Amino acid sequence: MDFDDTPDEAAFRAEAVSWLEKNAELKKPGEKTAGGLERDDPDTIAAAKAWQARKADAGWACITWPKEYGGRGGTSIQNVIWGQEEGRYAVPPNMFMIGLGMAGPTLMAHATPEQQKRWLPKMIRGEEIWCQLFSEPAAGSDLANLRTSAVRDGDDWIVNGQKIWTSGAHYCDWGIVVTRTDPAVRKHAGLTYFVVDMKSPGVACRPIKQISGGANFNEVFFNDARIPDTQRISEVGNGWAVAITTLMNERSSIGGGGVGGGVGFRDLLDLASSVELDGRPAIEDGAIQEKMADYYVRQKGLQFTSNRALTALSRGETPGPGGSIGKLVAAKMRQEMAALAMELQGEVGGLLDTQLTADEAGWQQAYLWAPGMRIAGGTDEIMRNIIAERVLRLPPEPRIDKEVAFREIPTG
Amino acid sequence: MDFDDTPDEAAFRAEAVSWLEKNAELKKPGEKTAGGLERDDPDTIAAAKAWQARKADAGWACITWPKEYGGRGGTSIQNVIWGQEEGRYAVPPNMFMIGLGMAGPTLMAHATPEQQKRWLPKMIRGEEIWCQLFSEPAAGSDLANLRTSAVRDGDDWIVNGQKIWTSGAHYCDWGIVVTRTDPAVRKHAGLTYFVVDMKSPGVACRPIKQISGGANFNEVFFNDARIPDTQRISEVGNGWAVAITTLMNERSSIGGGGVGGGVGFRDLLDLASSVELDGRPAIEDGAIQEKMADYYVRQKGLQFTSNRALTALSRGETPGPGGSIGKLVAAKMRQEMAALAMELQGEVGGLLDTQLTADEAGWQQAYLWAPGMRIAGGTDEIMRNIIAERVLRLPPEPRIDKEVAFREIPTG
Amino acid sequence: MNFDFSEEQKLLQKASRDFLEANCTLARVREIFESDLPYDEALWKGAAEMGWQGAALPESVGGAGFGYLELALVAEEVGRAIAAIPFAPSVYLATEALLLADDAAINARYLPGLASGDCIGTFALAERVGQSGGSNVETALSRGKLTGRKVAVPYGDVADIAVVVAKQQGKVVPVLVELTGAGIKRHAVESFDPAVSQATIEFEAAPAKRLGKLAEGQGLIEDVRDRAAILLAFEQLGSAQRCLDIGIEFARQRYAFGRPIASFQAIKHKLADMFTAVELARSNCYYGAWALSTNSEELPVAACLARISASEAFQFCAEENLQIHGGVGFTWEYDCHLFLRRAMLQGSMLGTARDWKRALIRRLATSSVE
Amino acid sequence: MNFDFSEEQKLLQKASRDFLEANCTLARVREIFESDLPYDEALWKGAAEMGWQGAALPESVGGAGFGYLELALVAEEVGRAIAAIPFAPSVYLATEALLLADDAAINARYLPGLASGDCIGTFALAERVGQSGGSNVETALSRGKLTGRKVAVPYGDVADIAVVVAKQQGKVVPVLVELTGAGIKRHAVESFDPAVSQATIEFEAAPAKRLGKLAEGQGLIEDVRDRAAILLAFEQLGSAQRCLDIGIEFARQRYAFGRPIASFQAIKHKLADMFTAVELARSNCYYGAWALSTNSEELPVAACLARISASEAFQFCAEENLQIHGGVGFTWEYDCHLFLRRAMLQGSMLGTARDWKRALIRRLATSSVE
Repeated sequence: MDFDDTPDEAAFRAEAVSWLEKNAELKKPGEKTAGGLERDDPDTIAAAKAWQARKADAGWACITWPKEYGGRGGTSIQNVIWGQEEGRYAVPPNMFMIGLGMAGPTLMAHATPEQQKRWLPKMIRGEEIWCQLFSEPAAGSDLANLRTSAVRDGDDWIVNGQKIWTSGAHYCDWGIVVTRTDPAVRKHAGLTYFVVDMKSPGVACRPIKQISGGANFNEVFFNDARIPDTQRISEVGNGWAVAITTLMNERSSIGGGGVGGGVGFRDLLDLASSVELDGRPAIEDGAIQEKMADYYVRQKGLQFTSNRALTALSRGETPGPGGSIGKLVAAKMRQEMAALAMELQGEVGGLLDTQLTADEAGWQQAYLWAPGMRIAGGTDEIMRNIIAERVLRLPPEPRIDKEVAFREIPTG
Repeated sequence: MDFDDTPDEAAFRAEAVSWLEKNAELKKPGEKTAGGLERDDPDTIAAAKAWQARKADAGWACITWPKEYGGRGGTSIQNVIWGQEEGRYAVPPNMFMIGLGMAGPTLMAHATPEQQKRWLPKMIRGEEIWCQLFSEPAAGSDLANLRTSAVRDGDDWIVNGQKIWTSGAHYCDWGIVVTRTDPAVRKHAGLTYFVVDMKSPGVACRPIKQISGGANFNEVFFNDARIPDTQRISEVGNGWAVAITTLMNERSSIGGGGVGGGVGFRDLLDLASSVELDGRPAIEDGAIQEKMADYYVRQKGLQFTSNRALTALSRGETPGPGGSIGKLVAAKMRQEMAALAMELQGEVGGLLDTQLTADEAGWQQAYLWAPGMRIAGGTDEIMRNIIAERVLRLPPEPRIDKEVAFREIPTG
Repeated sequence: MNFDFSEEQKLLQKASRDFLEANCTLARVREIFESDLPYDEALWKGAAEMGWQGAALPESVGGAGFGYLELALVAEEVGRAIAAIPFAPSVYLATEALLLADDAAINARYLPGLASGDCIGTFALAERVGQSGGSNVETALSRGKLTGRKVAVPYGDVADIAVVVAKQQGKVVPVLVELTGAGIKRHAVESFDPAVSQATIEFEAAPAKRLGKLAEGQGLIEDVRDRAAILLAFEQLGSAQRCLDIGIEFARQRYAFGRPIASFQAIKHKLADMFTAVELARSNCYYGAWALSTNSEELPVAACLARISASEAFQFCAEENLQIHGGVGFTWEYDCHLFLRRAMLQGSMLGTARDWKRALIRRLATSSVE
Repeated sequence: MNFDFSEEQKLLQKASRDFLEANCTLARVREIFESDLPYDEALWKGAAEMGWQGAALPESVGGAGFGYLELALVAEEVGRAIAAIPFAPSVYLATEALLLADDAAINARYLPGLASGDCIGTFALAERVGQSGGSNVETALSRGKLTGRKVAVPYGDVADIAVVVAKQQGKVVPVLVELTGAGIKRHAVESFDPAVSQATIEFEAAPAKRLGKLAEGQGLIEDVRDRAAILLAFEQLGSAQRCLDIGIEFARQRYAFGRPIASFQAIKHKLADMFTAVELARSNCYYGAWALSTNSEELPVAACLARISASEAFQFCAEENLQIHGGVGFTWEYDCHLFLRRAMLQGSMLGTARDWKRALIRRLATSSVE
């Protein structure tokens, strides 16, 4: 038991570092890579595309993709190692995750050779950026409860409806979209999966302002938008199976630096050491010590859980079930930590002013982001369902929406 | 807004005190009334019966019962006041609660005049003691899922099955029992309600040992026991409606002193003041202060919630929904307080020895009772369901056991 | 036993709610929230016409001559509406401070304005990040001049007068300052809840007057904070109840998997827990109102109970109401965050729940309350 | 990355589990629990034949010559079985204390017996109600004689030797005593978990020998406690996992309202939370095992992480497993309380989770661990 690379992993890491050293600059101390959610100006996008092309030329663009599709044919652990090393360099944000991580694997599994040829090479080189169009306002946790309709019209499909929580919709070229093509059959049977040109007529984006004040996501409206049948990925009515392929590839990332506030455990420790509670540094107080210890125990527990998963990857095994607890634990902890940090600031905790607050209001920002973390990618409640049903194999609840026609399902 | 009696209440209280002064001795400081669960030797039972008869002769035996049934025809708040005052006197434990509080009101509502005449007078005078036979091992939270069968045989019913959690079964004279008389109809439709003679052949009691070591409850086995049809209270198949009457009258009491340990908030405060944590009295530690404050806030919150309910009674109104939170909050708090008290004792917390531990192992005993409190009278989970569905009027879950024949319901 | 409000008091509460439902919808709160306006001036004037600012003041100074029980119920409704008005700093804090200090000349001069709402008062406590009061006070009163800096002063940008916690001859005392006078610089700062404006105020030899006697200053401040804590707890209680009500309504109407999400135990048990927190807070708040209205010696303990349970109930209900809403709850457009922000802001005022818990234990040690 | 046990280690764990499933059913634990027997002597001997007591000891003293990773996995299985044997006090505490003190003569004399199980060791820390150690130690060593009283000594009624925390010349030091020698009175006392016997031991000028150097005693004791905490955490982890497994099994088989109670969110989310607690504890325990096996400078921090999360996971899982069982869980006849009692007993040993949290924060201040 150790934390070290195997000889193979060490060799791969050395190769990666060797290339990175020649092609990028190390970050300065404290410098962070902006998440794709945070910077989307044209210059950043151009820089991101250039960096992706450079990686592609050298074979680093998609480590785990098979060689036949332009990937490196590498292992999952190599992909992790690459990410660790690239993360040490000052490189542009990665705006290609949805394409490379979700759309690409789906197309490899389900698209025709012609479709693959059209989209995959440009996806790998970053020439075209992809987004995902699954969520809808009325669906929420009930993902398959989607209403965006697609109706056949000659060689095209006419699409109407609304999607939500699409990141990057305004600068993306292509989107993967699940639509309802038959409301008369049961919920999961009437769906069809397409690729849509985000610049085509009838597709409109509107940013969604979050409670934190920023607008990192979009609503996407389809108003008689046309999708050629040549862009259909699934059989008609078989879209759910294809969507599952996409979702299986979804990373439980809430987006790099996009967790708000950019503050962490050590910042909280510093804050607790610098403010007073009942005449002593707060960190000397038993209640604060216990809270801080709770956070540290959970944080390290998650880190080592992740190490266990990496070990499975390293051994060529499927990671155990521990991974599913990460977001559930981290999101609530983040909310608690931010609330404690605000509390430690006394009345000043109730300000958003960056001059007067600790850490430039980083904790206040973190507190406003935390509710999103508890919801995005599966609410706390859904995550517990997933752990219970998929990991612990507990029986599901009775379902009243599975065997009836979609349009007969109660909607309130 | 005040905590005082109204003039009417004050007059009633004075009358009660006046009688009590003449008929009983005040408790000595620190003396507690044993719960019926705790003492059931013949002498205690005889004393309890004598005291009940004396109260009955003077009109204090059942304050809220109508006069026509031998009650005082008093109000609920008078009943509370009587309880407060009687509680100050050294009187025998009350073993008649199930009769007077549950069986009696049910008989008044559903029994024939002949049945009432047979049972109610002796119930009031304490000449006969009653128990309740509803719970079954396989039923648990799903109370109506009961299997004890009653089959008609001439003028009798032959009963087979097992009941559980019956307090006092071994010294009781009569029991109220719900049986299944028709498993071919739906769950709630095949039940019939009887009064059973606890001394009749085929009725056997066995004490249940709890995790705390004591045995305050019984299992009751019916083995071809016969109940005359004259002791049937409900129409055949209408037992659930009658059972509901009984349950509506159930007090959410886990039985007087039977909560184990006999220790409370002030004892915990004393303990925290007497032991050290990191070189100072534990009570000076922030974490302990916060915990103690949490308990006090909850305890006082429950007390004032109860005061609000009493106010409603005093005004002749139905108490609001707040009462339903009492057991849910108190049981979990009791578990937490006991665990903290054990923790404060360090290694000694892991002993049950009454000499070495604090409060004569009272907290260890309390910790072993607490799980029972979280379960008896409705588990934490059932209490939340009740609050959600009955108080907040939230919609129920889909039920798969309501409309099918009882014998078709899956049982695993 | 008469541990509840009277019919008359409940009618007053009903009238207050009706008034706020007509004049202070969440859409109206959002207007203030999203604008540069420091508070809802029209509502403040309307409240004055209802007699709220002077609810507990005698008619001799223009008050409505009700009492604290009535004021508590108004506070609950103000909280229910999360009204964007300087009710807490002006009525619970500044007015109470003057009443307790009981200086006839000062009261004659300021109470009528406070009662009518023409004068807005506030309370200036914090000077920096961290716990406020005691050794953390540097603002000093010397020869009738106040010098120092206060931060996070609620509605400090629009208030006319402030009760400032300052030091004089090494003692902590409350000091009355006219904020429109000389030696005052103030500017609004970004508030966690933009519906509650907050300001930094710098005093440079600003004319000021100590309230009460020198030796009694600390006690006076503590009394003011205790009394205000109870009234603020009623605001928090009203807000918490509203979060619960909104959460229930949403969970009933929102469907997933073919049924209302309120029918899932994960949601219904969460709502049951929210209800439990609100009910415990309500009961403790009532105790606070009783203690306030009777000036009971139990008031210091009652203030802790009300404040702790109401602060925690509001934060919990605000967080979980948003959680029940799911994705839409995270959007600016929905109102969940208005409550979340108010909960955290009010939780930070006058000491956090954590501070009140420690105070409670200290007070229990010397109290006869069982 | 190789943050897991090896195939060989997992085979050893499997063999340990098989052995315990054959020799230490819950029915067998209950026999000890309900009898006056202080421990399961047959199991103790069987364990010795498996080489467990000497798992981490060199073959030169009769050990199995494995290492701490192997011992940790055995501990997990012992915990899973809630075996009624003095494994923790003898192996994690007494043996570790001797190893750390590294006195050749003492080790030659006692380690073979400890390795073979012929000698049972224990660790005597507490003297009274409250936190143990430091200023609360009155038992004194003077001129090779030990005087004082220790309480709540695990298996103190049957142990052959004890490492006793005592004072010598004002310093806290570990002292080795033969419990069968002169000047010793001991008697069993009622234990919260009757499967783990506990005793009061009185020393009246009992012959004793200090372990290690005078000045290093406190550090030695702390090192022993850290190392034992990690191994004890593995026991707790195994027990917590067992509670989870039993809870799942019961919830799947028990039906209410026509369906398994495991299909209700109230139960399934509870089980998910139990699983989460166990997984976090498992990961932190693995870190502890790594630190122990490499004698890392991170060990003091790792001990805190393992101990805190395993203590809390076990207590939580024991309480909620019983809750899932409902009424039957409250009966003596069901096994839920065996785990509940063990959880509280083990949680009280070597300092509570609360104590370890404070230690963690102190240690982080001077640690380089990120």
